[in-house]
Amino acid sequence: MNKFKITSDIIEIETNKSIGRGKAIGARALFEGIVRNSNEGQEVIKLEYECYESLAIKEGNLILDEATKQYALNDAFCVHRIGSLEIGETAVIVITASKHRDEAFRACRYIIDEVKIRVPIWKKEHYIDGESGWLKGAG
Amino acid sequence: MNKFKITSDIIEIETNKSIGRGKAIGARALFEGIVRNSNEGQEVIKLEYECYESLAIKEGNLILDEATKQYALNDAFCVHRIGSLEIGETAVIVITASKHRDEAFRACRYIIDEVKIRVPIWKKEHYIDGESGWLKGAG
Amino acid sequence: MADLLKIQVIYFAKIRELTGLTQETFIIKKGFTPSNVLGLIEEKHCIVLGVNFKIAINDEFSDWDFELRNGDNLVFIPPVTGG
Amino acid sequence: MADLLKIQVIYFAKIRELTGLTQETFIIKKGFTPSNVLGLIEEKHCIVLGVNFKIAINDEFSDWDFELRNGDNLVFIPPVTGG
Repeated sequence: MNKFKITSDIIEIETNKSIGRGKAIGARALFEGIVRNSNEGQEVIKLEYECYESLAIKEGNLILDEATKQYALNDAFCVHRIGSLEIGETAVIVITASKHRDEAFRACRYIIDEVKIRVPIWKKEHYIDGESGWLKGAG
Repeated sequence: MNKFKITSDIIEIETNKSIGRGKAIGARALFEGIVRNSNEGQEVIKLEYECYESLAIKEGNLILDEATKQYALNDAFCVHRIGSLEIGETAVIVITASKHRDEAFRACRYIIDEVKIRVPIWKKEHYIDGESGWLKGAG
Repeated sequence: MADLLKIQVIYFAKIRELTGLTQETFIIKKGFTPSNVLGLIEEKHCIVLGVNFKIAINDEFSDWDFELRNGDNLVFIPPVTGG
Repeated sequence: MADLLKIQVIYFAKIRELTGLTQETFIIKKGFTPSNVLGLIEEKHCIVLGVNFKIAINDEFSDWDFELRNGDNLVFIPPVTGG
């Protein structure tokens, strides 16, 4: 079951609407990370994401499995975009589905938090002044 | 700004995809409450929602305003369906948008939690044995 | 007539089913509160409703001891179960 | 040749830009660790990379003091910034 995906295509919520369907599901939480126009005071014009794909998929699926067990989820899914992204485009989507809302919310948060510190994907920002830089990350 | 809506139509995520768009937005959280096939051990075949609409809209918008201030949101939205719903159909959607994910998640949770205790909407469950009942609620 | 008031009570959910009505007009004495009106409803329809309600008057949350005025719209709000 | 090993190093993000390469082959001595290889890279490309990396060997997280084997694929993973 490979629920963690890497894509260079535009991510649309619609294409993922079949995730988390099932008669026992009462709650679905969805998180979208979006490219915004500023970071730490600098005006961003676009972003590039680069990925160590084989390990990213392995680690991403591990995170989804952890969340599924920990929060008794019916379904969990994550897709991360790579390549060049414009302001307003979706970089990552997480979807969780469970019987009750508490689990769906907490699992969704767990997944995006872990993805952001464990999955080998790197962001390079391009600024309005022509400069660009790889972000430093929390590490 | 009337961002809290009551509808008797099927709720589709797609029809609400314009919510929470804006160049400064970096995170969008979405919650869906869905009709599931069981509650407290009884098999549910459908649900009916009834609503005191004028007060529901007033109270719903108050909750969205509270969340917007408290979590510095760029956008907040909620739609609740009424009438007869089948298993698997969406009863309520909450969408929040903000600069960072922490605010979007916390606000989304705040809104659905408050809607479920403050907005005058009532759920009647129809069970497989032909019985039905108004749920008692937390009060 | 000076100390008689006409109010409208609107019924939802379980109360609507118990009374069999969506709304009902009551002529009440000046000084009557929602608490008094609930007593009238229980008496008239031979039902027991309890006190597990919030009160709304003219689409605003209000109190059990609010003194009703002529033309007021009164709603007894059962514990909500939306979402 | 018995105590020489051939390994592949794959570069991402900032290291890729600093070396100007997506991957590079190194012939190393038996007993060499990722830590030793990082030293070779810094020397060869005249760059300073620091130690703020995680290590992956053959697509598994590993350690700085892991003893490399012939044919291993080694990645120095900068702090991730996805999402």
